[in-house]
Amino acid sequence: MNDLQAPDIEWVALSPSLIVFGAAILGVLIEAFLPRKQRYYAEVAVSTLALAGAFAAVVGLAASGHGTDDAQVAGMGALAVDGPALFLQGVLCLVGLVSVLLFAERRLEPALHGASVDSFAAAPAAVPGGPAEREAEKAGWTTTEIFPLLLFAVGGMLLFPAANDLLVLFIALEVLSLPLYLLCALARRRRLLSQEAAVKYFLLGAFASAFLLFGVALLYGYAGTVSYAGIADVVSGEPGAIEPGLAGTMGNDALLLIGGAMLVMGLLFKVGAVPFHMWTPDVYQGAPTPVTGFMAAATKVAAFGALLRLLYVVLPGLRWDWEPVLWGVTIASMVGGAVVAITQTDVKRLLAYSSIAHAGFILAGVVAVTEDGVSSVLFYLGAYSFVTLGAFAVVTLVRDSGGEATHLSKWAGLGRRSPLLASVFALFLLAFAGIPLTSGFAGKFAVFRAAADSGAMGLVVVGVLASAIAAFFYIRVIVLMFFSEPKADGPSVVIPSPLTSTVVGLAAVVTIVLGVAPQFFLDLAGQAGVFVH
Amino acid sequence: MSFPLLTATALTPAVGAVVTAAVPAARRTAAKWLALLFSLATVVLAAAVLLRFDTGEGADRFQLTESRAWIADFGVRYELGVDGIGVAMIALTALLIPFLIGAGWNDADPPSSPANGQEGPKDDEAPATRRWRPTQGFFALILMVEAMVILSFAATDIFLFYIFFEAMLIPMYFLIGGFGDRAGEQDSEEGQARQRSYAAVKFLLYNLVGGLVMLAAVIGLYVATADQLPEGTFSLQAILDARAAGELDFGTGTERWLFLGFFVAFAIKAPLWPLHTWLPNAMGESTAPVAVLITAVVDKVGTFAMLRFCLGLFPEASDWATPVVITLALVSIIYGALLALGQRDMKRLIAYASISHFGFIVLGIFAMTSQGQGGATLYMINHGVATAALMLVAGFLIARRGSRLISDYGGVQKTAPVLAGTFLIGGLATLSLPGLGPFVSEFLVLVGTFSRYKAAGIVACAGIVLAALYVLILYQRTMTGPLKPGLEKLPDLKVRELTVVVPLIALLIFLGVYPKPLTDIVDPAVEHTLSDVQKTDPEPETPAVEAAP
Amino acid sequence: MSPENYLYLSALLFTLGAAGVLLRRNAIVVFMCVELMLNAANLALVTFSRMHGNLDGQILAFFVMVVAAAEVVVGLAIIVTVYRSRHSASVDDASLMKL
Amino acid sequence: MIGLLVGAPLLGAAVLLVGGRYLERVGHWVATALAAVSLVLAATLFFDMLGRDGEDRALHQHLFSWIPVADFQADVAFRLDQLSMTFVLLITSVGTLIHLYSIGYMEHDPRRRRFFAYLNLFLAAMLLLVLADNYLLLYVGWEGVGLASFLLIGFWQHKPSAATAAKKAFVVNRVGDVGLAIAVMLMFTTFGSFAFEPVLAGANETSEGTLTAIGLMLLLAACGKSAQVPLQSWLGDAMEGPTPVSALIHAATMVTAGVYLITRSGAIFNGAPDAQTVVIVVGAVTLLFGAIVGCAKDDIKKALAGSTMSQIGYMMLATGLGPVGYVFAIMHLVTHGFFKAGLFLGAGSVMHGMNDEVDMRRYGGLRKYMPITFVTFGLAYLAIIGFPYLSGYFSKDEIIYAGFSKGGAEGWLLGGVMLLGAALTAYYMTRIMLLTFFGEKRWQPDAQGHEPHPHESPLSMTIPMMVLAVGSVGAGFFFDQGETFVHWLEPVTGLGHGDSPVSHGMVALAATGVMLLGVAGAWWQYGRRPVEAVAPSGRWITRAARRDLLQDDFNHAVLVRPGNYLTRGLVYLDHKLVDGVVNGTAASFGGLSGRLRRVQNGFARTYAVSMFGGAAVLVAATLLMRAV
Repeated sequence: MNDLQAPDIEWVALSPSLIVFGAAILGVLIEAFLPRKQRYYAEVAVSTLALAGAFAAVVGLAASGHGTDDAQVAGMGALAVDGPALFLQGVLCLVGLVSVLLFAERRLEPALHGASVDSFAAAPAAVPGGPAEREAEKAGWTTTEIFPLLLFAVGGMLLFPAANDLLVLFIALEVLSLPLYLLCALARRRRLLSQEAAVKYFLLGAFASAFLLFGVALLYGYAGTVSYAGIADVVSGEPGAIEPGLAGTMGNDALLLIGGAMLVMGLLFKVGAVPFHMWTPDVYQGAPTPVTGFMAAATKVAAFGALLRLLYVVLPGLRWDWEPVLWGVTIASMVGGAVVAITQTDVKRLLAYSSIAHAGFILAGVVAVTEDGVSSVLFYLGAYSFVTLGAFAVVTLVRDSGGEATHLSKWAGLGRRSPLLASVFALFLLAFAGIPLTSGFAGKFAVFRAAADSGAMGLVVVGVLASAIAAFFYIRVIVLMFFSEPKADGPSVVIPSPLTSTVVGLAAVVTIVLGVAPQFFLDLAGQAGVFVH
Repeated sequence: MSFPLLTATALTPAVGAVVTAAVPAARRTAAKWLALLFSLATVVLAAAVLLRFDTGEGADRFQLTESRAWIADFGVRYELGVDGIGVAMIALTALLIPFLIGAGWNDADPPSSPANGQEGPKDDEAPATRRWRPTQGFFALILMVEAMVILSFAATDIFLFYIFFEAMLIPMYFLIGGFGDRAGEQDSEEGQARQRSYAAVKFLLYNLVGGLVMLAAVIGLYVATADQLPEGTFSLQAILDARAAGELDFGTGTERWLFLGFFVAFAIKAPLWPLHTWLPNAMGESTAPVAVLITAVVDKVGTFAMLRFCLGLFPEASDWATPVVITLALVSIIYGALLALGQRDMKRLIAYASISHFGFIVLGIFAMTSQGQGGATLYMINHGVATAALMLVAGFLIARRGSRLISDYGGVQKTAPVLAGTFLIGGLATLSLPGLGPFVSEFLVLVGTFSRYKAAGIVACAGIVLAALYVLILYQRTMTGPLKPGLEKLPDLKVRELTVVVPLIALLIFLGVYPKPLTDIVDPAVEHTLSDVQKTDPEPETPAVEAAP
Repeated sequence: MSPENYLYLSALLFTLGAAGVLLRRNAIVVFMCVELMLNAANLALVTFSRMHGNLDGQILAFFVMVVAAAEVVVGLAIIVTVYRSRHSASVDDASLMKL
Repeated sequence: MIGLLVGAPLLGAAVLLVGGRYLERVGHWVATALAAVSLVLAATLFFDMLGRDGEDRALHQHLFSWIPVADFQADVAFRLDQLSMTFVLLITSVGTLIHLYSIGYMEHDPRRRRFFAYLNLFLAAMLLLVLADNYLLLYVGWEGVGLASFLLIGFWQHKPSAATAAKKAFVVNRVGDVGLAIAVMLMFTTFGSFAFEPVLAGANETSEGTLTAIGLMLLLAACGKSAQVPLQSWLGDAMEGPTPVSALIHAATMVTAGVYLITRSGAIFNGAPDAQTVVIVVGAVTLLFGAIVGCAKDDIKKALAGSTMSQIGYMMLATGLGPVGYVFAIMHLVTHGFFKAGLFLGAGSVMHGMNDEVDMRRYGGLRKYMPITFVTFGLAYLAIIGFPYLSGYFSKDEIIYAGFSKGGAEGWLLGGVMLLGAALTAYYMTRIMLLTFFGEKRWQPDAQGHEPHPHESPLSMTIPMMVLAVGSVGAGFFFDQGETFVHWLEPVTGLGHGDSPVSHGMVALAATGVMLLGVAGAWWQYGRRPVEAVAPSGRWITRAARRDLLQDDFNHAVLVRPGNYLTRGLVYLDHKLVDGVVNGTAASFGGLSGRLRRVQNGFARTYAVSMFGGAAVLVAATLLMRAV
């Protein structure tokens, strides 16, 4: 009966996620104890500081070389603190930070009963249009819980790409998903859609994570351990050599393959790759736009991080097994997303499909199992997330009596009404389309080059054609905004508070800078290209 | 490092674009003058480039070179440099823009403004569109295009070239889609807007597809170089040297694929049959200056790039593709001319004529003789000026009558003799009459082609006759005969218009009578290109005894 | 009796759950089916843990239960709200967003 | 010096065109003065040339290097030898006279300034053509005169017929020009140069095939410019232009450029008998063609145009004969220049007096009203029909003689043809004479009811006519004296002596005989009895001849109509096929998108199915990968 020794945990190395989770809990406490009036400010302050702090921590870690030379595995092998992890965590912190600004925006909605309100339901639990809701609105309640939820989600996302064993992978997945499910249901306008989105997202998400979990189980069954390193050893090496005792029960390739496939499927779902993409359009459309922006940007980053680690650390030995499959998924996503997007009529759905296509492009970088591949994906994710945030931020600004005017036909002639905003949005669209001098192009080039370098020229060609198709619908929106006469009853662009303006401005700047002078960030991503084992 | 002249030349219009765009809505005229000012400044700088360029024996191939690190990770450097061809093209670009600005002086005024009495959003509903500043936008975009075109002429780094080759589509696209000449066959504003945006989208998609195909090839090129050289590079000079040193050899298959990737992009831009259909729409729907910008400046990047990149990078593949390319070029020549004959719309007619002329240019390039390629280069210049003259005058005419249909005109020379005269000269230049610039280049192209491919040369000659036909028919139907109703009050050219057209005509005559300065600049570059593709001019059958003068 | 059988059972349960998700309309039931799949996974984990003779699997199982609980909270919350506003828990009714 | 020759009229053209309104008053005088200047220059150069003896009379002037690209070296350089001197004199003298004439003729035309500008432009181009030292520069002049003739034919642009004629002339000429262009290219590829000296010197070292090719191409060019079959169709319509233009360009100078070209390229043709044969055939055919057309036309100018074609046919034929014929071709060219110009000016003067009536059947008995015109016209008439000891007599008989001297059957054939031509010439010229100046007056009030009042033209018009009349009378005699002309040209063209089966005298006799026959025939038909004012329908041959022997119908049926169909077809294809493919692709993607879209049917369970299926595929595929 030996006393169990306390696990030794590198608090510093884990500081980013710890800070965020701490702040999240603090946020919950605030909800519990502070009077309504002060919650908003308190929450905003806490989340901003937390995310900023987390970012600082990430930078600190990276500066102290954790990203490159002394990358390590922390928390008893549970979490990796290495280049990719830190890079993505940095991106995620920034995305979270920016999203906080979007969440906190309170000037878009017309003031209710003298109280300025945000784009989240006053009483999410209440029946839409019911007495309870009216009560809540009269009382000027607002759902400040969104901030802790956001923080929890970010926390989960910070863990996701760092997860170094299957347990943490699964936990992180759930921690990031559950808050998102809730956030989806909180729209102030069009609540039915919002709730529907939540239901769909939740059920399908749960379904997917069940698959992932079963995959975890099978892998565990295969390797007898849940740590990536352990599994990798078994995959690459001769099981008996590692643990003679378990030689009998280990190394059953069927388990490995099936388990691996299910695991990958769970991640592809989060990424939104064909054929696991179908939730994306509906959820993107139904969720409150700030949340959509956050999801679209952050979830992709986190999920791709996890996928990269899984494929590069655990399954490189199986490359020849999963590569063809991923090729299929990649092509399906690029082409499918682009083609279906052509006929979309709703901005948010359009962006959803475009995100599917982009998932495909990023996958093209993933399948190139090279260091270049990793860094190109990292860069792409960084670039893409900001363009996405910016785009959705713009969407929140174009409103008419019924709230956001997301139907494309209403965007006709926007370029005449407010050239500046339209130009910025056009910039984002061009970035999506991968026009040179925008971040989108740099990313696309990096990814495709990595793919070509690893001999996947075919993928590049398909990708190029797909982006040609994709270009078509981005252009369509631009045509609509600039070349068609503005409608008399068209939507108007509300002048937002500095919060949203900052977001849009920032996104635009990042888009340009990453397009014109990406070298610095490419270096960053380049240094961050190595996974710790 | 000396003063970065090329960068300055390209940057001036870019800055001009920003400044012009920033001018408040009310200050339309100020914006115009600013744009003109900047374009003139660019002309000065381009002239400086021309002067600084050394055509002497043993001068470097690429001069005024600049080289800065840019995106090391992609193996991309900010490398500029010009050979004779580049200099000539930059000069042409810089020179044309002020005329285009002058010609388009009022084209982009918002419909409500008195400049042109079209109906449109009135001032009472202005709040909705208060910040809409078409004029500023128009000139800013033109300058932006100029900047990018100049950069793509000066870029000696393939990736850098690609960037601007691709990026210039965007401002072009807005120019085409945003500003029509309000004279479409549809009488309704909406109908025209629809046609315009159709043309714009067509233009963009065509060129984007080409560009993306090229992107694949560019990536492929990088990979190929990365395989064989210490690290992958996009530097034209580096690749040329490497191949000269025998360190680099793509291998037949790869080289051909890469060549195709590049060539398709350029053939779409050029445009070469059967990838031409975007041009008539684009030129037909856009205002005359923009149409000129497309055909005289932007499209030249395509042919220029064939000359510099296709031949420079992939000599064997170029040689391999020559028969096909020449066939396509011939088809373009004849086909374009025949379709020009069949047009009812003035600007579309000129567009098809341009297609025919681009056929000549490509023909000259792939004839692989000094005359052919020198001629092709001259052709780019001359065609630029000639089309400018013809199209701009046509634009003035259209602006007066508000219709592009040839059938709406007739007997114009009675009311507007000067307009008719300039139009005729533009036309004669287009049919390359001796004494005007285009003749020199066209004949050189023909000789160059003929001396290697007799049959091709003879077929191309058919283009000469057809050119005479479509130009003269156009002139006869519009300018001569009894006066058509609605033209009685047609005013003759105004001073502004004259100041635009006359210098162009003077230039045409000068280029026709004394092209030597130009050929002196171009020749060395052509010789370099020929040595890239390891070709020499065919020897004459029986070299004549040089008779004493 | 060999532990493999438990694996077969868990596979069976998983499939049942999946089938349920695909076939049943009522959101609650669908959700229960998901839970069933999770538990199938648990069973597999425990079985493997037994086979391998280490505890990782069992620990994982515990975590899964916790997560499942959390999921229930969130899930029911959402489903109930939807039920309130639509007076129906059918998944198919929630199909306003399509195409 | 030589440069100035071209420069003076060019300057005039430029000044008049640019100067605009301010020159309306003096414009025509400026132009005429400048034409005169170049005449004076030409004269001085001429006498300077006479000062030197035969061989080193040729002058060269290198102005500047024009298009230097590698081996392709085109210079702007002039060459003034006896041949070009002859032309220069002809052009400048006739040109100046016609400038003078036009002052009166165009007096009332509002756009007179521009007319004179174009005339000057023409002079410049024509002089450039004959002075050029290489074929490319010649080509410039070649197309330059084409442009000038285009502008002048279409001078009365408001008349659609004029505009059409102008366009037709230019386009048909373009076809010929292509020939010249190809010839130049061939020269470049063969000799590596296209300057006269190297090419002509190198000719005898080159294969006959090449020479034949070059020769035929040059002939094509000549046919275009000189309105020879098959490219003759434009000349008749060209008469839409003001009459001085017809006189200068379409009678005296430009149309003879073809003859100049072939004579200049003698060395090439000498080496290519086949080409020569073709030249002869073309000449012979055109000779008859023009004559027949000339017999049937009632439009005085068109009749004369036909005659021009026919006369140039003579010259062509002569050049085809090689050294034997060159000299006489040129000689006939010069004499023809005088009398044909005279005839046209006369016709112009007649029209001037008759409210621009051109139908000879509306003339009649004009000798009483415009005596000077009658006399000058008459002299020119006698000259052209080859009345003994007038210029036509010498030049034409020499050609006929040369034809006979081809020897053998061919010789007889050619001689016969040319004699027949001579008879026809006499016939149609007499016809014109009779219809115009003899018989009763047949004119009626025109549509506006203006009764024409025939009157003699002003001095500015009659003086040139008189001068030309003198030329037409005296030139031949002067040239023939001691074979002045032959010796003058010999150094350039060379001279050959064929052995003719018939003697000079016999030829002269025969020629005179057939001439009288022709005159008699014409008198028989038009002199004895009054002529009806409206043409009788006539026999099929007449009708065909009136329609220029159906040449236009032919061109229309064979070239124009199919061309139109082709263009229309292509326009359709371009839209439907080439463009259709593109739009089709776009559309198909749209359709595909629409179909795929339906999968997204909003039912969560469908999504689940797709996920499940995806997972299944994923697993299956991975296993499969391992299996294979």
